[in-house]
Amino acid sequence: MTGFIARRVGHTVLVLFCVATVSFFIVRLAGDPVQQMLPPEATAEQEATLRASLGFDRPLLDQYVSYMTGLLRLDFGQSVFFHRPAFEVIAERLPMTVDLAVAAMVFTLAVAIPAGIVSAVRRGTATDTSVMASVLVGQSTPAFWVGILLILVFAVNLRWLPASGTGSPAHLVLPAITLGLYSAAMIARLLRSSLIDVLGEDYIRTARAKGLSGFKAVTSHGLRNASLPVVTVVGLEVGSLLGGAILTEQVFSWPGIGRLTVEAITYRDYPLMQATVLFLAAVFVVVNLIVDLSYAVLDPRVRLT
Amino acid sequence: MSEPLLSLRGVRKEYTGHFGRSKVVAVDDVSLDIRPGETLGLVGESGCGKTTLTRVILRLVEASAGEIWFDGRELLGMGRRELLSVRENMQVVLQDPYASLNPRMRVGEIVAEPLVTHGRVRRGRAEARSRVAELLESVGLEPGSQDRYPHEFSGGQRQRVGIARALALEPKLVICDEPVSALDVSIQAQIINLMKRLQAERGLTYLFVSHDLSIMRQIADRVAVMNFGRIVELAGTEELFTAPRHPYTHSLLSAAPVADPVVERTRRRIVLRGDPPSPADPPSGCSFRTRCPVARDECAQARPPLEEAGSPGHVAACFFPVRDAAELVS
Amino acid sequence: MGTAILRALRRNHAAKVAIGIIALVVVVGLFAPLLAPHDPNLQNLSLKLRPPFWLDGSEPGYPLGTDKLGRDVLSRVMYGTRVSLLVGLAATLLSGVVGSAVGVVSGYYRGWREQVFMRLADVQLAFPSILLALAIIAVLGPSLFFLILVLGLTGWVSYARVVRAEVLSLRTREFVTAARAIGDTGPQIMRRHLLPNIVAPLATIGTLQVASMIVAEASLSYLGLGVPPSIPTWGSMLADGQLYLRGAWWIAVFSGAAIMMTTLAINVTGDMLRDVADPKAYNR
Amino acid sequence: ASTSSPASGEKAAAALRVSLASDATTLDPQKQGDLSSMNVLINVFDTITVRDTDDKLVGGLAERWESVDPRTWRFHLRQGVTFHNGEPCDAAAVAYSIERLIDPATRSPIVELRLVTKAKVVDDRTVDLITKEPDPILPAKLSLFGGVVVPPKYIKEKGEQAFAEHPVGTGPFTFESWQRDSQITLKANPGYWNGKPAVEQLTFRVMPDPSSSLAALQSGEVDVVTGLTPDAADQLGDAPGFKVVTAPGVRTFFVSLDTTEGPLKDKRVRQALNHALDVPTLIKSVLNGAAERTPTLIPRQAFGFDPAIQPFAHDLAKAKSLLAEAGQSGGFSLKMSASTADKDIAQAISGQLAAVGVKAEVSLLDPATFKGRLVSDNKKALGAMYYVGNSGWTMDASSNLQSFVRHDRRQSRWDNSRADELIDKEEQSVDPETRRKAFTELQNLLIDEAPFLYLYQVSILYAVSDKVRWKTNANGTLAMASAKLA
Amino acid sequence: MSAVLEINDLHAEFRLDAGTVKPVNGVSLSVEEGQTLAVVGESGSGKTATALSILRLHPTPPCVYTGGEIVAGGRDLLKLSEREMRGIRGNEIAMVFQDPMTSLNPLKTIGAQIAESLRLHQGLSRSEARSKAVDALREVGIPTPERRAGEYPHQFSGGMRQRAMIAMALACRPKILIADEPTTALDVTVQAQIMELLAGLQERFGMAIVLITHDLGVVARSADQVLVMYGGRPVELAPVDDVFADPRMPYTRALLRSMPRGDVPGGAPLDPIPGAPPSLFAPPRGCAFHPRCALARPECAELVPELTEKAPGHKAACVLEGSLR
Ligand SMILES: Nc1ncnc2c1ncn2[C@@H]1O[C@H](COP(=O)(O)OP(=O)(O)OP(=O)(O)O)[C@@H](O)[C@H]1O
Ligand SMILES: Nc1ncnc2c1ncn2[C@@H]1O[C@H](COP(=O)(O)OP(=O)(O)OP(=O)(O)O)[C@@H](O)[C@H]1O
Ligand SMILES: [Mg+2]
Ligand SMILES: [Mg+2]
Repeated sequence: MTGFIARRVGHTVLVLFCVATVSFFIVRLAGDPVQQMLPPEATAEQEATLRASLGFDRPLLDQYVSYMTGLLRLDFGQSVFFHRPAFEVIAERLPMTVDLAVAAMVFTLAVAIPAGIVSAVRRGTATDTSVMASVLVGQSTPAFWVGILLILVFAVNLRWLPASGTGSPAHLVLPAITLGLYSAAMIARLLRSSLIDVLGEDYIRTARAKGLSGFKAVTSHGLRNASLPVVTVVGLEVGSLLGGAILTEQVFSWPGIGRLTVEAITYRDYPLMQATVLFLAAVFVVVNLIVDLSYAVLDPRVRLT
Repeated sequence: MSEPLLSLRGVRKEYTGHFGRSKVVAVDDVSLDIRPGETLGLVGESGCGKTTLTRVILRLVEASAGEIWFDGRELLGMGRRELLSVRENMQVVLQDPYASLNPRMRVGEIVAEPLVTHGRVRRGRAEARSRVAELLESVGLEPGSQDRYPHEFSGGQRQRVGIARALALEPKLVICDEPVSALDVSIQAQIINLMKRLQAERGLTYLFVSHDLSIMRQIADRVAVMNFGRIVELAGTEELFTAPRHPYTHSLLSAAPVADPVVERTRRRIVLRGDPPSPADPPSGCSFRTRCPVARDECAQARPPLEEAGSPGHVAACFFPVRDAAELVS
Repeated sequence: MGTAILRALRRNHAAKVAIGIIALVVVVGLFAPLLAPHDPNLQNLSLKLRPPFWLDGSEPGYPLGTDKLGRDVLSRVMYGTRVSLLVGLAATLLSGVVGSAVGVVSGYYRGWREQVFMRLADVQLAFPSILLALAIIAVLGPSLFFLILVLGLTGWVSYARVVRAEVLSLRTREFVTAARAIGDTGPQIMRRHLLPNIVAPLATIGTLQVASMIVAEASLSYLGLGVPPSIPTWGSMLADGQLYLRGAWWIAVFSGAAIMMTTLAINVTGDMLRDVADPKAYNR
Repeated sequence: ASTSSPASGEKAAAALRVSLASDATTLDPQKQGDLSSMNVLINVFDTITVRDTDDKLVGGLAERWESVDPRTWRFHLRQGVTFHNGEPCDAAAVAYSIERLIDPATRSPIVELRLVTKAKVVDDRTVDLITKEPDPILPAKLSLFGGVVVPPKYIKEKGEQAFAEHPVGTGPFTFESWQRDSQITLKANPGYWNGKPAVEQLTFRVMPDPSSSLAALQSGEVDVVTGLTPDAADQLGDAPGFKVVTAPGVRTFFVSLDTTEGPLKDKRVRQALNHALDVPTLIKSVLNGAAERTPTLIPRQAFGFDPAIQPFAHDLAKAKSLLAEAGQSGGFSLKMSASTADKDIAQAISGQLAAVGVKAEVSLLDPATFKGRLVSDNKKALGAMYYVGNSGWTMDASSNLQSFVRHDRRQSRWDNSRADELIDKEEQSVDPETRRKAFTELQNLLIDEAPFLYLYQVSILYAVSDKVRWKTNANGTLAMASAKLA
Repeated sequence: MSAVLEINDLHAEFRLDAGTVKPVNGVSLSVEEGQTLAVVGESGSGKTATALSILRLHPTPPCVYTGGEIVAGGRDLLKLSEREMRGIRGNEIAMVFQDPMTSLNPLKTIGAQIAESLRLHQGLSRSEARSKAVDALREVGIPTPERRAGEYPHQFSGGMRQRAMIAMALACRPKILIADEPTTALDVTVQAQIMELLAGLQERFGMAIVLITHDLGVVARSADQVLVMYGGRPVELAPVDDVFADPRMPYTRALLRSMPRGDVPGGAPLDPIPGAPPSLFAPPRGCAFHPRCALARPECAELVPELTEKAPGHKAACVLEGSLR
């Protein structure tokens, strides 16, 4: 167990190191924040002065070394545009992002689990077909499209829910649905196929031979076994819900990390870009580490070595 | 007596788990000789190391220690090229006729594969087809089966394909790892007869692994009994069945049911107590002692060496060899 | 496998319809220049935002209406087929080839290769793909080729993981042992024994991925990172049309319907392939 | 924030909610240069001079000003103005503000005051700005954020960071709160020198997606939607209770031509392309009429605009014959870059050029990349043609021509010695008449040489609910002090 | 003594897309209290299908019970509702499956899996069920059952898992135990232990056992009656001695002859049955065994023989009359 964790932490550090390095160089491919800051009529001297005062005129390797050593001190640099530490800028959005991700996850699971169970148990029936068809529609509709349709229906026409913004739990509903729809579809499908596999296992037959009803056999013997492959995907999805909400946040004016990423990109705010990438990567690896650990809880056969 | 075709000396194989998982000694100090033209049977319970031993011989897994001499050459130190030439003379038939054939290859391709790999024929040539047809015929399959896929065959037919593949290179030694245990009884006999016939026709040497003693009695010339990675008894087949010395051999013989209700009702059985120990945590001394009806304190102290027991060529590894089965029945 | 597919098809009406749709889409894509009534880029500013034929104010010759530059929506949807399919297929192929190669090698050899590749996959997964898309497209300019490259590069990991898992179980199968006993080398085993046996799962994720690539193209278009505007795509039409949803809904709805129908058809086909590839799950 | 619940009704009486397409980056008015930040800060801070709603330059924190000598402008400040924290806004504060802005350590992206070297306190109510070269339009520049005045004591005491978190200005509204990327709330400043605003509370809501911001307007979550494109504005349709307001703007669009090489080297070709464009149709169809034709690069409101100059007529025959004269009757192809924001218009222009056989392949770049290439030292980075807009907020033609005309300027791809001379003249003279003449000659030259394709100045579009009374000024910043709620 | 379980002419078929298979085609059998009926046959002959039919555990669809009756405790199980059937499963009739690894839920403790049926059928509380589960484990000879009950299947060896399965099946003291190849996956020495254990428990509790196996040795050891199945049909039903001593169906005879025997010296070639078992999708016309039968007659290809009494208490499905010796 400790060995496992030590090894995984090692991997995590390695992955984050690579991500930090790659992002450092990749953001510099995409252009320069100084050019974005200044109006087009700025003169070359003005540009040079600003660039120098931000330190972007130093040799690349120099900048890289100081960035990496900064990271060791948990210094993620100063956002060029926001004039504040990049870490602070991210930390500020975190609660909103977490709210949305949690709400989306709740929606995802609330939809996916019943849908997966019903269609697996009623495999091949009309119920299965219609559930899976709706799931596929959910999976093949881009988020920006779902979002705007929801807004038109529920905010403009029905006026049940606010179109955008934050503040109350009601504000969470539409973005959470938009964000969770794709994951819900994917998890429902996965749960279905994994449950179908599990339902064919001998121990389900054993349970039925004991006198359990079909439903009880599914819930008390099937679900936990079927959840193993699903948990991996849920882990990956949590990562993407936390970071991949760009389109949804855009449509619903949700002030989360996704939009911050877009802002950092449009401003070419190097330190902020680097910091968001690193943050998203860190969330991702940590969530997946938790997923791996949760296997040990879910499955007594798994020994973390 | 002729030179042995295959000689094992002190062969050992340990599997080490990742990151501190306990190691398993799957094959422990095995020495054996197989003479040209004979069938050496290897029996033992599940997990005793039979498969591992065959894989070590085939160099599919690397031995941890020991020497393996095949046809006068030492295998374990060989390079890739040299090994390829040895493989022409040493082939394998595997246990599961469903898993041992690539489901995406036609039977013809499967049988031709050794020929292609060893450069004997070119893939898809007429020459390859006719050679494959011959081989299929010799194992009792229609030559026209070449273009069909394995799933179109029954288990017995598949095992015949597996045998044809093993024979393609005309090897001297065929290692058979439980070739019939996945088959139905009515089919087992077909395959055993086939293997015996091929041996007679081609002068093959078999190392025949099984856990089924009744099959051993039909096919083997000599039988080695394996327990916990070690050979615990080795004797000519009849001698082993009629006068076994090791209590483990006794228990195996006694446990195997006989298809005759009259015999069964009168038989006196040795029912072992307890479960086989875990390979990761073997008992000290003799590894059978925890279940042995006649174990004494000495058995925990040291490992009994494999020693001559009774007639020549009969060896057993027991401090207290059994002379009369009655001793064992409680 | 072929006969199994046919057999599955006979039974599976949804899949029959799905394959029909895919065939239709492919035909439309291939023959768009012959089928489309107009040049998809031909503008007629005086005919902008005309509705489809059954509504008042429609313009004869523009059955599905026109967009804001007076271009024919039908022709654009037809031409869009080409790009969407091309993007979907090419990106899938690219990620499939890269991912399978990585997966087979790391699954078969294990050891350091596996470690390196799997860490690489972690990095790839942890790295936000939008940033990669942006960097590449910002530096190299928007083009079909780079779009495919970006989508392809972000998609390989799922193949690599599936293939690796598949190979990990295949390599312990007896026919691989048999091949090693015969003397086959690693590359021979990978080519003759492993790859043919992972085709089915590959085809399955492949079909599913084609669909998600088509959707991804739409999303990148929405963020302005799609293909050059002279190339009509479903995604960019959908993204453009989002603004007109309340008035000129037809711009987005027809392209959206095309995306939805195609991805749905592909997904249904993929599901069918998976069932065929996994008879165990099927005959239960 | 309020939902569509009835509660919003009572609040509406005092509160005005305005949507913004993107959030402010910082609330330190001297550290930002983006429209979103300005939109907010213009309500919290005052500038030394101001454009009124009729676009006339009038007094802001300064009541009047004069040119003391060619390199010195003197400003006389309004009396009794205080910052929201009570700090007096006197000459020292103005001087401090100017000095802070031009100090490189501030890293300000505001570039208008590049010629200012020093701010000198003459007395309590008088400040001199010293420039290194004559700057005839300095007072106009001070109506932008170059002329913003910040509280010296507050900044010194609380620090830069605190100031940016909680800005204190002299403006009509005081800062309340800022939830980043979501909303900024301001309160009316009861002691405002120009009278307390009618709106009690002003909230800016950040809504990047135009469709959803319009949806929010319709569902009663905001009162004003700003930053609309003509297409987006069109979507509101004739929904009752809402309207789209069009106000004249100064942002002027044109297509830059690379006159240094290729077919565009020939002035006849350039003229031909200008004749090939049907600008009124572009305006009508693509921009839904929300623009006004400009003969050259100079918007109508700007000082120096000569109404006598006639724009190019749409004349395909003439265009073709000019091309034929230039030996280009077979047409040619080249690349036209544009920002993704201008996708449609760029395609429409390309479509019109196609009518005379010129294939302009549109290449769209995301706005940041576009800007990066625009300002890069590689003048060819955007290809032979690019579609671009110029804000010209000073409302002096000088700003419109500044970086595009004189051959050594960063975005210039035209080398004409007469034009260079005329630019020098208008930029260095403080005499309005001299400058006006120079501008007129320049405009004629621009028509004759046609180094650009001239298009239009776009209007400012915003959608409001019927209860809002408000008029924007031409530079399009959202000064809300004059807004009223019915 | 009376039969606790009696099956008369049971038919079950699977309606699959690829065709209809009839793995249970006219099966009749009966078992008495304390007796063991062995069902033997090659792989695919319908043994498991028959066993699962008794408890109606086949998924429906695709399975349809098309005829016959299953009488246990005076009721025809085929006529019971699913709810009533649940009360019988695990309670009156219990089942032990072939592969103890896959038949146990890997994620639940052994104790919990045994307690489950106790709570279900006897309405015991969690802790009562738990302590009875420990008792059940003790009965099947698991050492330190208190500790073992809290362990997971993977912590058990193969033999122990099968014991746990047996403990689970016997926890509610069923009248009938159906054991589907309970020892096939085990080593001979462990197999002997398990058979011994079953015999002992049968003696103690007096239940009837339906023992499904393909191993004639196991049949010889433990059965009272034998039912031989071939291609989904019963082909011979008789007391064990009669089947071995005087098989009346050529298939049974051939099967016995093809068996390698461990108790006699080898050397002579075995006498295998030629060909392969029939496919249930396309069964041969007439007697399913006729293509492989050395004694086949022309009419065998036409007519499907019924299971008829050839000697007192000895039924076989074959046109041949009299002893085959
Ligand atoms: N790749 C491996 N890694 C670790 N341990 C292994 C590996 N392969 C086999 N073992 C262990 O080595 C021992 C011997 O296994 P082997 O497969 O050789 O037994 P066997 O006699 O062939 O058994 P069976 O009759 O079940 O085929 C077992 O304890 C097994 O768990
Ligand atoms: N659920 C099912 N769906 C479809 N066919 C089935 C099903 N169960 C059994 N069958 C068919 O019934 C036939 C008999 O199967 P069964 O499992 O009863 O054989 P068996 O005698 O138990 O064989 P084995 O010794 O291999 O266990 C098989 O050929 C199989 O195809
Ligand atoms: Mg083995
Ligand atoms: Mg069975």
